[in-house]
Amino acid sequence: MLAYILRSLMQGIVVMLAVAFIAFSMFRFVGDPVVNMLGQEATLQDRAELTERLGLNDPVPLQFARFVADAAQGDFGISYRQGRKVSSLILERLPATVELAVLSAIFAFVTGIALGVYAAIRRDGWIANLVMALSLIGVSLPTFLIGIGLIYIFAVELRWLPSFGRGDTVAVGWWTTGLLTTSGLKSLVMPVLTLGFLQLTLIMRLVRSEMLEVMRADFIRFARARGIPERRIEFRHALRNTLIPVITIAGVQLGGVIAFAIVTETVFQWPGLGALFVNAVQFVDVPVMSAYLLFVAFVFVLTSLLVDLVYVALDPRLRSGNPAMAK
Amino acid sequence: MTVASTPPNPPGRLARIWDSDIAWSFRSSPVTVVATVLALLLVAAAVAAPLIAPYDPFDPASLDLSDGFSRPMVPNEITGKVFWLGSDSQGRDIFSAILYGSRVSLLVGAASVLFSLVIGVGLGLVAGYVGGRTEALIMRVADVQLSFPAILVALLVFGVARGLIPPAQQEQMTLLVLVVAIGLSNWAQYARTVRGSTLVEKNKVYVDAARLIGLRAWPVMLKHVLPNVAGPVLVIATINLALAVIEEATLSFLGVGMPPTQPSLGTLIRFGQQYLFSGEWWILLFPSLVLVLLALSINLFGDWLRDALNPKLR
Amino acid sequence: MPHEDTAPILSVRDLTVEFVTRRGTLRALDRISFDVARGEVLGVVGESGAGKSVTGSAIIGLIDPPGRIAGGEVRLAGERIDNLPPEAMRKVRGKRIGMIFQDPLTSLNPLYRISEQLIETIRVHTDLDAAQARARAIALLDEVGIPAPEKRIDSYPHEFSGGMRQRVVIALALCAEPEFIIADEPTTALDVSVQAQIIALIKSLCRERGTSVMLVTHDMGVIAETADRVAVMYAGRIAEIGPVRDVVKEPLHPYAKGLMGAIPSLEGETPRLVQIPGSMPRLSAIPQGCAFNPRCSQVYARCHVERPELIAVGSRKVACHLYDTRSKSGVAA
Amino acid sequence: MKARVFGLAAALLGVSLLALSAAEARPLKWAAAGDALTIDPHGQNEGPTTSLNQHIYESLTERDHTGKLLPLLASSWRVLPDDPTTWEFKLVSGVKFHDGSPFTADDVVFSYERAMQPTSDFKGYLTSVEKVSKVDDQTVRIKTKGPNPLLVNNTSSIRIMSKAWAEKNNATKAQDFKNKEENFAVRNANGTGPFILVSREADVKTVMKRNDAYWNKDKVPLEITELTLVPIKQDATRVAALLSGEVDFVQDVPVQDIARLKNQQNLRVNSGAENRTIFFGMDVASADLKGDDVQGKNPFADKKVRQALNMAINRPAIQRVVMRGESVPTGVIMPPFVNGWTKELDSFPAVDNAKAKALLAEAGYPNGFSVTLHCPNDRYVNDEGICQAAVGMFAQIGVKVNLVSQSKSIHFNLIQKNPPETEFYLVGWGVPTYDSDYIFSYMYHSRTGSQGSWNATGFKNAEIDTMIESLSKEVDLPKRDATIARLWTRLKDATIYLPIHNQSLSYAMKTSLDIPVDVGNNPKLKMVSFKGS
Repeated sequence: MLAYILRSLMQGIVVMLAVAFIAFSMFRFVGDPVVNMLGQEATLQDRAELTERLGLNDPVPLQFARFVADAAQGDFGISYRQGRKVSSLILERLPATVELAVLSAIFAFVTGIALGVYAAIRRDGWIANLVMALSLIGVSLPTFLIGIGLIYIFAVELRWLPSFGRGDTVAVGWWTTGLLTTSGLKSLVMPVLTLGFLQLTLIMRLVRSEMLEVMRADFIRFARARGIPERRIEFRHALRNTLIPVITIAGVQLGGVIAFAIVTETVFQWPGLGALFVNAVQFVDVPVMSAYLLFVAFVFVLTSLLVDLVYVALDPRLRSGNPAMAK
Repeated sequence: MTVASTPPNPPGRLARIWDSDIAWSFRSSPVTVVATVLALLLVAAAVAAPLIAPYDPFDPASLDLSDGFSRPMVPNEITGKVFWLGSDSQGRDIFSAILYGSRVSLLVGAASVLFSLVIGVGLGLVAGYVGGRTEALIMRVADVQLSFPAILVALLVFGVARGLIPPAQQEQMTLLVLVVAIGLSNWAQYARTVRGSTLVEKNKVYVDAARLIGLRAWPVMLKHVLPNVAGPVLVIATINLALAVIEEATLSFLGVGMPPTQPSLGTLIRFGQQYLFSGEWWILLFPSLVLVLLALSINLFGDWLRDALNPKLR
Repeated sequence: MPHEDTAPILSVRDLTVEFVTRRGTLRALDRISFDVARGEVLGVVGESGAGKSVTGSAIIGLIDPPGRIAGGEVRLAGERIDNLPPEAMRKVRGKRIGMIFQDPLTSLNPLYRISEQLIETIRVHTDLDAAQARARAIALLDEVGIPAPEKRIDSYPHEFSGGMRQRVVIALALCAEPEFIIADEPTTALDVSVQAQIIALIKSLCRERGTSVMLVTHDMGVIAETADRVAVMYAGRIAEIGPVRDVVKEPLHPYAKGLMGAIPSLEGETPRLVQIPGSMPRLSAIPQGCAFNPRCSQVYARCHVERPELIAVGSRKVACHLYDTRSKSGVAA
Repeated sequence: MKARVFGLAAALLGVSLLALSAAEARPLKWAAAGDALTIDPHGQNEGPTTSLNQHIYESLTERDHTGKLLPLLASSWRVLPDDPTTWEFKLVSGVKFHDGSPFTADDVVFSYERAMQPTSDFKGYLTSVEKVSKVDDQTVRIKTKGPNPLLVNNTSSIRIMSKAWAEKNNATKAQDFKNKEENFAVRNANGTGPFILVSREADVKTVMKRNDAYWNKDKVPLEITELTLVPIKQDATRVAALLSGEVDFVQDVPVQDIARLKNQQNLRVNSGAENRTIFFGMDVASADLKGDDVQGKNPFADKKVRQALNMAINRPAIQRVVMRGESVPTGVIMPPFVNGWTKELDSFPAVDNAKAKALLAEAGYPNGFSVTLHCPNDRYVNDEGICQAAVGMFAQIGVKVNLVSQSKSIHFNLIQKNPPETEFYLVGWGVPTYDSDYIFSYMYHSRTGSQGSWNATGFKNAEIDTMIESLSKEVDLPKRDATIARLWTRLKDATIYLPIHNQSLSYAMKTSLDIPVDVGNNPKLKMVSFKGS
């Protein structure tokens, strides 16, 4: 089991390095930070000077080595655009994205699993069919359209919910939270719905099909043959077995939540990392962009590690030390 | 007992297809039939756009700025021209733009699906057949790829391409870049499926037998593996087509999609979105509607296909 | 009509199971009738697709849609159970009828400990509290031959070998002391070396408790050694049913004759090794009259027209026009 | 009786107290499309940055919303009669910084020196300055390298910060990107302005409170008690925020939404011209273009081709449809506020496709040619729409244009690279000095040294260069104006750029406000007074 987790960790490090290389190289060669830093009025000489000072003339491997060494210490340099440490920018924006992503994920998971289980159990009921049909519409609706639609209905026409931003936040240490104020909570509603909707539909469909699959398994038949009540079979025997593959895919989907946060945060002007990234792309703010990429990779490594741990907790076959036996 | 439905004469090929389980399950699902007809209509309209569309929205010379912002079915105040679904800020006929736009969207979608299919199936075969480190590497890359959100991958690919292609050629290359960007973000599922199937086939006796008598095992395996994976791959491809169309729209929404002179559905929506409050609702509504209908009908078809090809779920 | 203890524990009459498909209704079971006496082991043999497993599922009420019981009745100790409401039927399952499945590897929920699965089943059917249920579970494991049961009870299924798992499955099937056990190919998935042990275990446990068994298998050898009576099934019908000794030694039905040819005889004298030409028809293409007629070497006109009913011939019953003493001329009985 | 009077007085007092407390809390939420890049007063010379910073930091002079130069921290100024290279500024007395310290000549000297450092983005305004020195606490002298009659025009852009504060917090250098440490002045501010910085989260919001000790409070309304700037990038979201009442004032109103906002009972829309011209630039110098389909020739090098293109642009149609009237078509790359502007220069040719085609044929392109046009899609009002419309118009005369539209960061990069990586591009130019010299030296002077850095056309004319350079040394204003006029006549004839229009601006706000459009697009919110109530 330890070896299993260690292996996941090692893989994580390799992934991080690979992403670091991508982050470094693509932004090294895309766009020219010098022009963006110096503004419109800079002279040619100014530009040459700054290029030299930023080390953009050094050999590329040296630049990469410097990049990795710095990044490992949490030093992503100073934002070209804001003149502030990227690490502190990321920390400042982190709470907004984390609150949005985690709430969306919870919303997607809880609702998705509940609806998926319902659709599987009542697979021929009209509500289940309606839910399935709606879920397909959900899959077919681009995230940004959902966001725009929600703003139009709830912010402009009905004026129930704020159209942008986080509302009032409360600082708890360095963390800022919107969960403790009414306006903060109201501000969360539409972004969370927008961001969670696609994941919800995916998880729901996944749960339904996995559950239908599990419900045909021999051990379910055997449990029935032993007279175990149907409710118990569904929620005790089938659900847990359903959740194992669901958690793998759902863990992967969390990465999707982070990425679609780019779109959601753009639409709702949500002051999170996605918006920071989009703004950074606008201004070719290299340090911020590479830090964001590494952040996404880190989230991936973290979630796959978490998924592995949840696996261990859920599947006894892994705990006894032979991961090969679990499929 | 005998079942009465056996036809008296040996049926023809078409009749046999009509009578097959798949065709029957298709016929008996009205939603699927409607969705498929709709999808086919949209695809046909897109393919035949130059024949159907009253204007060529890609020809800038045909645009007259004075036609701008005509309401649907209402003659333009200045030029008196009537546009069925209205016109946009450039005087572009929305109906024609949608036809041509879905053509672009579908082209990008289909080409990127083909691209990821070829890569995915190829890598899956190699992984399953060669095994060892190659397999571990390929599958690991696939894992990472699967967990890296498609939009982000596509943005990155797009960014890299933008940096590598000289600005003068960028417009012509945009379509290709989009195809690669979206294609590269979706190959892993194919690889996984094909690898699984290849592993199963690899251990079958005939592969060993073929090797023993000195035949190359590859072609033999291909003959067995490909039919086995055809079903799941088709399902993934269908659903990915819908995904790719949406992805292209999202990229265009973020401003890195098709150029405004050759708008895809996503680009049209990006334009239309500016007019959300200004009263020119048709610029946003119609392209959005077509995009959603297109994705939905393809999804419905894919959904049915998955269930139909997976007898366990029937 | 009152039933005494001497009445059969299970009585099946004209049981018909149909599957509705788009190509019409397929009959998986076509009016089968048989009894199982208390304490008796009834073997059910036949090729795959003959309806053996469907019979078991129909009795315990676990026919999955689109299948359904289309006719006939099933009585357990005289009480009709085929038309019970779902909740009542659930209480019959496990409590009065137990079932053992083919593959012990997949019959157990891999995510729960043996103890959890046993205690759950015991508590569903009895008023025992958790501790009592656990004690009973340990006792049961001991009975089915799991060594050190108080330790192993908290193991997960994957920590057992196949044979051991099947013992756990047997314990699970027996844990509410059912009167009747359906064992659906209980040894097919097991190593040859443990097959005999498992069969012996089932037999001894049931004998001790006076539990009746319906043993479904395609292995005539197992039947010959274990069963009291045997039913030979073909294409959803019973071809022949009777005491195992008679049927094995001297089968009457042409199909049974062919089937018995497949039993390796210990004595070495194998007078007939009959190969039956052809294969069992698909359910969608069962011929009119006797279902076996296309493969039967003794077929005659009546076989194509009229379905043979089970008729008593000595100690057994056989569904073949050859044994209809009243008429060979094609006149319906 | 006495009691009644007392009661009345108490009631009156109560009412006035109420009015006072109502006046006390007057927050204003101000939405703009982009955020300030920094609050370092010398960090970034960029529109949105100036819009914010001018509320915290003040300059010696200021411009009102019409662009008129007014005294601010300097009460008066003059060129020394005996020395045309030295300007003298008299400072207002009794001014205090937000931290309570007094404003003196030392702060002015320090701030100008800071703005002249290499890391400052404002050194371009002060290239002619040789030395800034203190005469006494209320007097400062600026010595220029040669006579610079227009120096005072540049002083409205140089904001003054506290010397003591900057030294104490190690912020004596303007924003420095090489530095691994954050500059204190990037997140903190201490100016003399009407508003005091409370908190700032870049791209999220910046909160300021009223400076109740503002030195100039008797001359301006200064009614806003709390000023919050929220950047909202998406057009729809920004408009939605105003419609739903979450913000009070939107600085960047998308042209398509003006009509709807005007129809709202509770909203007011003010429109006016901005000090910014939008135009196309072309590579007129290269021997061959990479992005065209003509081998071995550069069609743009031929003036006839440029004239043909100029003739094909239907400026009124762009104004009416793309800009919905929110622009003024122009024939010169200079807004009317700028010294040197004339009506004649502003005239543009009528659309004449036949003549344009004839010109093309004369130049040797009877069937036209194809080129690539680069366009920003997030910088100017409907920039992408303008490009698209132009593509259609050029197509009418047979010039096939491939349009590449992208974010301003990439777009400006193409223009500023040396050599430029674009051969045909859209750009907009504002003139903060209100003088033609600013346009000449950035847009027409050849790329040498600090000159011509935005001239990506390759246009190079030694005679013109000399004339441009002479402007900054010419003390005789009428003579200088004559040079400007001569320059414009020649340059307009050369048709190096294709002017489209001067951009208009619209501000939308709640009806309780009436904020006039600022030509520099730097609304002065200290001037806001609430109506009604």
